[in-house]
Amino acid sequence: MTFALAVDCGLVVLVLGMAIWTIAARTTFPAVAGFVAYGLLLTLVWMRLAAPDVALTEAAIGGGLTGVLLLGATSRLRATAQSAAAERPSAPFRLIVAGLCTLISAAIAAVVLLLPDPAPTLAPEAGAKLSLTGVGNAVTAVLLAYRALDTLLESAVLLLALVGVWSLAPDRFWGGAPRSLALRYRDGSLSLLGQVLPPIGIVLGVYIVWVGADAPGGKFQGATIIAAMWVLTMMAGLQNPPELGRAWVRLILVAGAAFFLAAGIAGFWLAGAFLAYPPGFAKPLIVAIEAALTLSVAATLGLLVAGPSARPVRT
Amino acid sequence: MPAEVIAAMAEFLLAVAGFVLATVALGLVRVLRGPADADRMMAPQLLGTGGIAALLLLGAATGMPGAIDVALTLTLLAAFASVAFVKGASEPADSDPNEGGGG
Amino acid sequence: MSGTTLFGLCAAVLVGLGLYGVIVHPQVLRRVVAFNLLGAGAFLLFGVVARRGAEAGMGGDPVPQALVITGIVVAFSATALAVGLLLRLRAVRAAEDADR
Amino acid sequence: MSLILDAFTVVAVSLGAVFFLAGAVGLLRFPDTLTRLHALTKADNVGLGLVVLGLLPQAERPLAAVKLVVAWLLVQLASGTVSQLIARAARRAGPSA
Repeated sequence: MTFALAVDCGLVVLVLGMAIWTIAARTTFPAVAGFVAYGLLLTLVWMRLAAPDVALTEAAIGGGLTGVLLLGATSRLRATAQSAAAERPSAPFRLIVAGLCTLISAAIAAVVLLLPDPAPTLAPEAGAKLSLTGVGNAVTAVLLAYRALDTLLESAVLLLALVGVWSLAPDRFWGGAPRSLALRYRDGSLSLLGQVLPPIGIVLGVYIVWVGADAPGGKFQGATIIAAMWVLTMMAGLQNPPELGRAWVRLILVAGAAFFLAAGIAGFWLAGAFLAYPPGFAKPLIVAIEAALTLSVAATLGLLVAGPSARPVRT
Repeated sequence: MPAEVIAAMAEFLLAVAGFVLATVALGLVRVLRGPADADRMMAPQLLGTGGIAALLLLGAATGMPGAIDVALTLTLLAAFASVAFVKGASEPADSDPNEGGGG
Repeated sequence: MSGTTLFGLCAAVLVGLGLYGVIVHPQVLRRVVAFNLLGAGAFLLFGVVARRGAEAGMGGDPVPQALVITGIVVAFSATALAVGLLLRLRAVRAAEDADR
Repeated sequence: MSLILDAFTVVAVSLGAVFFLAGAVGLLRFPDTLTRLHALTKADNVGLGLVVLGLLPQAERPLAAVKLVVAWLLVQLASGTVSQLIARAARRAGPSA
């Protein structure tokens, strides 16, 4: 396995190099470029850690969506970037901070080296009950059966974050559309990409959600791909962000969490506990909840990128 | 197929994956240094091709499930990020009506 | 040394680097980027713990992996909120400067 | 038979790696943005194509082989259009870039 270790070493060097670049770059745009590369590289690291589900999430969110969000902010904050550069903290202060951060890294590294052997694991427990859920992918089973409450709360957190972003709009714009994401100038190749890529991307997103029950994949990963394709059409200028006050927008956003909650409450009667699935129906219920959540999560992620309302409601 | 042939093939694919990764590293260093923003826009594209080549090779070498699905996702999101790079770099600082001028 | 341990040490360095960026950078957006860097390092630690718990025919312990997936999504929504706040703060400041 | 297929894999994947190397060298050596973009797209796409071609015989199921080809086609589409975008952005930024 010497070649494998060499590949791992190379990956670690690359990831660390990108991280140092991201922290040390003088201006913001190269730093964010480094961060996107860092996210895409971490996908490979997650594959080496035998965690394809996480690799999918990292590829979709870590590199893609977060990068786009940060890039948008970068271009809008260019004017303030120069004036703030003067307030750099003094060299002694930076030195002290560097020393403390090194200590923290060293402490974590020591913990990594002293991790107990054999490692404690819940894998056998997760695997033992897998047949009861009807789902083949243990990570999906954890997310939607064993720890379904966490996932329900997570979809609520996403909505809360969106409400937080929306509440940053000035009062007179409430319920209006976010600022346009489109490129300022017409570009034929971008229009082409915006028309050809989303159909393929949506098929891939739905496929990732669908195979998530038995293979690496799942709703968050699939939903992120769908959200990215939606944002791509908006960046290509093929459509504008919707008005946030529209009833259908609100309905799509809450549909997933509401359906999840309803299925959970129905569990009181049908299976005797909150979020318990009746025997034999676990798989169809999980698939149905995933479908509803996918739509809501995709809409929420896309609108998080689009940001708060920036113009009054059209009447 | 005899076991040692399979093992040798896995080693070979791993070695090529490492090699491709090294070329990606070289390219990344060059691309991120600029000087123009347009150079930096190539970073996600570089990882979109080199990264998925390494990923596919790793997947074939170690028989990881889902490697191809991850590669497909990486391709789509790398293209998406590239578009955002072009948009982010080619726009002047803000001119939003409700945000009166630069800070 | 195994590759998993190597990634664990890498995660430790990433946490330190991210923390340094969060404290030292004068620009708020760069701090948000550094915070995401830190977060990715913390997630990687989970990944190492999960990989070490590989058993029962699985490549890793699925529980920490599921936690990390949740974490990545929540980190994204927090970043979106931070970026929104940052842009709003700048708009308010610009309006104040124009009034003066 | 499998030996011939394996030999095919080794040859194609190695050739692909050579193209990746050529791409990296081009990125390092070429003088301006547009020529660097040329190096990136040409070499990498042929490189990835050869790697995919070489991995086809190793695919366990037909669906995996189809997905491999789809991945390559997707890269072709994305990198073709994205390179156009980048090249135009570079030209808008000015001839010196």
